Amino acid sequence: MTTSAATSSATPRAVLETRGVSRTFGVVRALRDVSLTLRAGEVHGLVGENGAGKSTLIKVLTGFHQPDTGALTLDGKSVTFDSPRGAQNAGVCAVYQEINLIPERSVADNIFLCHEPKRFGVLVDRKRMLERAAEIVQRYRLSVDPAARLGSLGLGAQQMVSLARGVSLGARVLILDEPTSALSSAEVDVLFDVVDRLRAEGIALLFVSHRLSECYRLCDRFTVMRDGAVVRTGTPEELPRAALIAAMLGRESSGEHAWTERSGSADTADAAPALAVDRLQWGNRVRDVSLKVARKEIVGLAGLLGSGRTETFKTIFGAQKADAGDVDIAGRALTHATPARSIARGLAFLSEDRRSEGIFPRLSVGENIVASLLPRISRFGFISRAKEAQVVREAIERLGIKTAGPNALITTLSGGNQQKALIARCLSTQPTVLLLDDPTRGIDVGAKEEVHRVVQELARDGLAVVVTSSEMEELLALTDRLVVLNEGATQGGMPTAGANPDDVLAVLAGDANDSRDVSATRDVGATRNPAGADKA
Amino acid sequence: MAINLETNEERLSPSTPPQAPQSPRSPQSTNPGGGGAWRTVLREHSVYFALAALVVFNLIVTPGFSNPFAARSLLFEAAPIVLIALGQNLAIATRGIDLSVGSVMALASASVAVFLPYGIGPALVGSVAVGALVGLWNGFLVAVLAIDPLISGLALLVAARGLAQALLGGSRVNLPDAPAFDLLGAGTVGPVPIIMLIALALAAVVAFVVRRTTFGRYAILVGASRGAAFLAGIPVRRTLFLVYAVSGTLAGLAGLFASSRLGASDPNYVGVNFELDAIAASVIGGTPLSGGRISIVGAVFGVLLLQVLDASFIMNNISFTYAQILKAVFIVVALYLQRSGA
Amino acid sequence: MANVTSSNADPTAAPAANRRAQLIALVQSRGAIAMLVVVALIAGGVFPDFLRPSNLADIVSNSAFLGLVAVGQSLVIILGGFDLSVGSMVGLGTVIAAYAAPYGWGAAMLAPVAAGFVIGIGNGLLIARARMAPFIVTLAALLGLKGLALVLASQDLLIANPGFFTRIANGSIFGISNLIWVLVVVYGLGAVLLNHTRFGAAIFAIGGNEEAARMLGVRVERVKVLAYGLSGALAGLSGALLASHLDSGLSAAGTGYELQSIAAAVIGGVLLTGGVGTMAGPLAGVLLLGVIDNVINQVGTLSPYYQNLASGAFLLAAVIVQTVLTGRRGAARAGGGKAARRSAAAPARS
Amino acid sequence: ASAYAQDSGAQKVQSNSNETCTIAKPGGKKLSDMVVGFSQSENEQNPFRATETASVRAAAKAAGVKRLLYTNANANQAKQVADIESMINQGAEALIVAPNDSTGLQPAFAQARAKGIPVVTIDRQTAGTVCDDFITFLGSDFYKQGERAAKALADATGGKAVIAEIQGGYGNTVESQRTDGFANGLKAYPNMKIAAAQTANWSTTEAQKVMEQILLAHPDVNAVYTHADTMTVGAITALRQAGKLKGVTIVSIDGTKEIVNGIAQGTVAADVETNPRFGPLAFKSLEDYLAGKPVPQKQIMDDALFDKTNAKQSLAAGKVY
Ligand SMILES: Nc1ncnc2c1ncn2[C@@H]1O[C@H](COP(=O)(O)OP(=O)(O)OP(=O)(O)O)[C@@H](O)[C@H]1O
Ligand SMILES: Nc1ncnc2c1ncn2[C@@H]1O[C@H](COP(=O)(O)OP(=O)(O)OP(=O)(O)O)[C@@H](O)[C@H]1O
Ligand SMILES: [Mg+2]
Ligand SMILES: [Mg+2]
Repeated sequence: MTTSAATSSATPRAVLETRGVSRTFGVVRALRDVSLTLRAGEVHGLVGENGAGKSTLIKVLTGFHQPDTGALTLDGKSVTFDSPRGAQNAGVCAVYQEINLIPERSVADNIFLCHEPKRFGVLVDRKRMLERAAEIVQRYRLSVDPAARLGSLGLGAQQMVSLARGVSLGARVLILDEPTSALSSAEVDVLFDVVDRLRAEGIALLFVSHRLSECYRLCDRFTVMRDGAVVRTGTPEELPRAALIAAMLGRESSGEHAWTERSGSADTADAAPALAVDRLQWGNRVRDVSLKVARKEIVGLAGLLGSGRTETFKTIFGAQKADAGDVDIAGRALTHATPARSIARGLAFLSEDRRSEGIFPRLSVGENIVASLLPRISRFGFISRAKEAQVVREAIERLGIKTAGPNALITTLSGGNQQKALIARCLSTQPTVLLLDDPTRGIDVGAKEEVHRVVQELARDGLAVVVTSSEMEELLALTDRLVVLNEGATQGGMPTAGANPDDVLAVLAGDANDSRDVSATRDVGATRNPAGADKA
Repeated sequence: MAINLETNEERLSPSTPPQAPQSPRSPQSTNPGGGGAWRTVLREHSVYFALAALVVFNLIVTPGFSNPFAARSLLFEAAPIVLIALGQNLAIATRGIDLSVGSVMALASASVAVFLPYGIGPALVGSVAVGALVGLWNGFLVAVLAIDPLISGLALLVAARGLAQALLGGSRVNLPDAPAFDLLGAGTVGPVPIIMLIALALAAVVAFVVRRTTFGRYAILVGASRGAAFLAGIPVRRTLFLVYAVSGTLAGLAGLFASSRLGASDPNYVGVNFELDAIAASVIGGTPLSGGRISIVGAVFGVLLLQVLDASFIMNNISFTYAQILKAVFIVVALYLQRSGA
Repeated sequence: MANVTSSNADPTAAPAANRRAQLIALVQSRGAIAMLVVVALIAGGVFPDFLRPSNLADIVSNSAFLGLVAVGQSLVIILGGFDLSVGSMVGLGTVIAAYAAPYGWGAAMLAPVAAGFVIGIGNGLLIARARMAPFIVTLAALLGLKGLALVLASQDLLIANPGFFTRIANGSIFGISNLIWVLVVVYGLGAVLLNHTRFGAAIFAIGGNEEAARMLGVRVERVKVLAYGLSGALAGLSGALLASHLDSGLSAAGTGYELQSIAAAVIGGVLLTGGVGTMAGPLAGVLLLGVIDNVINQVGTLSPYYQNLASGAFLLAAVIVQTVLTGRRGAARAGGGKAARRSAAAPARS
Repeated sequence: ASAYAQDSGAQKVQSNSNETCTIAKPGGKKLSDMVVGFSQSENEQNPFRATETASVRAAAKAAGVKRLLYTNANANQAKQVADIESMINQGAEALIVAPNDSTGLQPAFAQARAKGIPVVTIDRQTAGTVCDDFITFLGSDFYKQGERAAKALADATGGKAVIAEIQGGYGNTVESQRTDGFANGLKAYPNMKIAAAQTANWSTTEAQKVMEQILLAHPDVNAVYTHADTMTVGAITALRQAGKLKGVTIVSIDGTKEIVNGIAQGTVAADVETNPRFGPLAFKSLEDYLAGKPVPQKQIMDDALFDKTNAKQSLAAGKVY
């Protein structure tokens, strides 16, 4: 693993600094007196709980928000960025937490938006743009077609495009806000490779992640934020894992990897499994999926980026109409599935795309939580206020959602708390089968623990759970067994007890080698041997 | 898979960044300072203040405005617009729009004459039913065929008026003297027209439906995020279908009211440009065009505001040309004040 | 739109899905043109006079006024907005041209364009800076500009010294009406602007995702203001040409153009949700509307009420065909059905 | 010339201009082998327009033309130009045009002239060179109508009144001439004052609302002048609802059945006729022209004034429409 080899001796030059930055939104003090220094050739890790103010700080650095007080200096000179454009022109670029690209435009268009190569001074040189995009895409081993519509790519691929853009802009300061949250481990390796190279080129990097192992793998220095303020800074040596977590949470924690081991108490003896999927097909993305989940069992759906996990969930759930195959819930066939019918039959689904398929912006936390439950808390179409309030209150309590109250707008919550509200929505219908697509995406250590606790409790209470995660370790710790998905087809499974990530990758790699998909092979190759992949 | 749907669809409305909601419900959005608080109140209730100010202005300046008949006459004009504003509000809450309402009024008005030979009862019921039919068709286009409501409404706006005119050969047909038409057209309780009472009662029903029923909540959820609503198991299509059907039905009723008031079926002039008034009233009343929120009381007051505005121009004998400019300026300023300071 | 396959793409990757996606994209962008050809051929079969070159030329040249407006309207719709003020702006444009005509043809041409640009900028500022809804801002402008036109010209204004100005719209070069030349040039420039300039890329970006565009460094406000300015200027130009064509300033001219231009854009495959569109599509849409009017005239006996009914029905039919063919239907269910399949069918990774 | 079905409501010409137009070389073409085009300007929502079109259609049949083409510009000037061009493309050899506006038909006239197509303009005057652009104009004098309305109102009120004027749609010559003519007519009567003048866009519905609100602001109004019968209908409804129908004197323009009926019943004082039956005279003018006879450049109609002296007879004789 690459670490801060060249940087420990002399302190490198400071590039971008903030001094005493504060920012409030109404009564929320998102940032208080934050000072931060980004140095050339250094990866600076920014960690903190959900809602600690990381994304807000980044938006201040890139000119999206103006600080209420405090100042920015770039190369020792005081600067103000009045827009992301201004920051971009000064060489400060960001890959934002929520992917912010244009789905209807091509990959190349997205990479070169606002700095397109030109012809005759005014016209965009499309040919050169595509060529250069192809170059960049190849250099960073992104397996995407530069002419493809961005929206046709998976979230992970879009994240990589976002990164490619930052690089192509020739940024001197590159900010990555949870860039890995949508990536599979193979993709993460490619990303880290890129980051290492950029560091070597003397670029100042800011890295935000809730995956502490990644932070330790990559960062030269940490800043820990809590409640909008900087509480600690230091090198990885000065801040070992336990200290870091304590600083983040403001208390001791059981530790990031203290996943409770599963006891393996699945009701496999049951006559009918809680969920049985047989040879499910949908277009060319879900080609042949079969799986069985018993009550009290937690099954992980493992696969590389774009292997069809999301599509599998959506097809089971009836959000898209299956072309072939059967879904049985507790032995009874689920026909003509639609989300409403599936929910009525005891399914619940959490989308990975919180922003466009999860939250109802403009509505309150409470209204968000009860959205799926309305038929059950109403009589003759009239909603019972009392029941609604009770459900919301219990949900907020049970999941520990940090909100000013049930009537606060969902958009004022931090990402992690929004996610918890959505999990609460899934649970509100008292499902028997839970389909969770990357439920811990972008949520902090503490919240993750809580989500795990909740999921495991639910399983203990008799639910069947199918879950994906872009973090292999998490998946192994959380689940009883894995079902491996490759190119839209299930390829058997493996129990998780005692397994480690490399075992899973081996399974994936083996399968991938059989198929003709070169990219999958290459990705896995990259995981195991970055150096070798470089030559490929 | 489209990401960032929410910003993508901010288009109909002020493009507030999603992270900076300016909702009355958000405790964060109220300014902590005491000075800002009353300004926020003023902004959020601007339609009431504006109406009050305009009424006071008219009472002082405009001859004849204090005459109780002035209020009566205003309310007669406003009643049909209140009805179509109700439907419009529902459509807007789902992040849609219903441009067909004015023409549907005309079609309903023509239907009164068409059904008259079968009796007064059939004429009353028939006209509203025709409105409902157009609404159902619009709902079908929007919900099942997924045509953009702006376009389906536009096509119906043109076609429904054509049909109305074709039904009566383009001419206006006088209605016979019948107690039912007299009651609707001239009946009052105190100074308040019966049709206004009916419109207000329906407004109360719609407000209740929006607040307390699943259908109302569905409409708002569908408007707030179509994608999330679908995955949350909300019957998106049924909701959209119903919303436009309700809007059409209310427009049919509005057409009946207008005909009774005129004492005639008039396919040419009933409801002309009323859709625009209804939309403007909704927006002024606090229902943003970007959906996910609704304010029925605000819309009713928005309608009254625009009516009083029109009346103050006519009663002060301000030439139509200048009146139009002033009305435009008024709308822009009213909405600007609602936005700024946030 | 350029759909260049790069060297990176694997030609063997999911060819069937690819073809389907391309087909859909084709229908989206070229469907209106195909529809135009089909309708024209049918009309030609039924009404022998329809296909006369002089008739076709008249249809095109008479479509120029709406056509210019539709260019601006399309830009604004792709950007994610509307411009309801264009119809009134055309009327005001004719009036301004009539006032300016005594100062020469240059003034008569330029003054309406400049006025339209300034008014469009005003709309743009209210929409982009003050963040007001485009629908309401331009609706108010529709009322206000109509009032202004009436104040300036409560009667029809006959252009005092016709001369060269009135020959601009009524003359021809190489036997082709000047109006057709203008139409072709403006659409050509519009296509270049949209597809081959940064401004065009920014318009697509803002319409696709405004927030993202801002974060990616697009000067959202400036682009929006400019786009509305362009829309106003094109409406002004349309008004100037109309004044030249009709020899007069008519405050009522252009009434209804706002909705017709939106209809033309939508028939031409511009998505009302923004971010998607071409220039050729709206042009075909405008011509289609012109053809419909002409066909109704050819029928000759249709009463005007049925004309309304017919054009409403036609608009609907065109949009339904578009929707069904492109499989956009699933969009109502967002995240499910055909819409998702459409994205899945896009070129696979190689 | 009596080949056309005559009815008692047929137009009578009051004054012919002395100047005439004559065809350069009569080609001996007959109406019976010609395609004739009729360009109507506005929607037939108004009885005036409907009667006008019906009259042209009937006269075309009577003249035995090969085919009558018909277009309607829906009040859109640019569309009227396109309409006329499309009729020329369909082989129209003679045109009857009801101009939408007082200007703006130049390009259409130019095309007709280039093809040697004679054009008859009816009801509204429009700019153009007589004999080149069109051979004749048939119609009423709107300014004079306004003056006659003023006089009729003065006669009915004894020269003393507070008047509400309900105007037609703005931006239209008919409206402005009826406004100006009325104002000029009132000059002779110092005690007649216009208290309010508002547009109702030719609409019954709007007229009702406008009248209602004028009455509130000006309770002293005791006379009403409206530019068209369609709007008079709305004004009457408003007056009736306000209980003021008895005390208010109404003068209108057009001569529709409904309003002349009102005169007979005593609700309306007078109605200045605008006769829309242009068909027979228009075809006669074409016929004469083609035959090489001189056609007067202007043929102004002898509009009747309906009042209580002649209302019943006119109704019985079917003079009104
Ligand atoms: N536009 C806004 N309006 C109101 N509150 C806001 C806004 N933006 C952020 N906040 C609040 O500021 C705080 C900091 O949020 P921020 O998004 O910076 O957290 P974060 O550290 O990035 O969290 P996460 O790890 O969940 O992404 C949160 O309480 C959030 O609710
Ligand atoms: N190779 C690809 N070609 C086309 N679309 C793809 C491809 N990979 C991913 N996608 C799109 O990405 C979205 C999510 O992909 P999918 O469900 O296949 O992957 P996943 O295993 O859930 O990956 P992720 O970690 O991104 O969620 C889908 O909408 C899918 O259409
Ligand atoms: Mg964040
Ligand atoms: Mg996924």
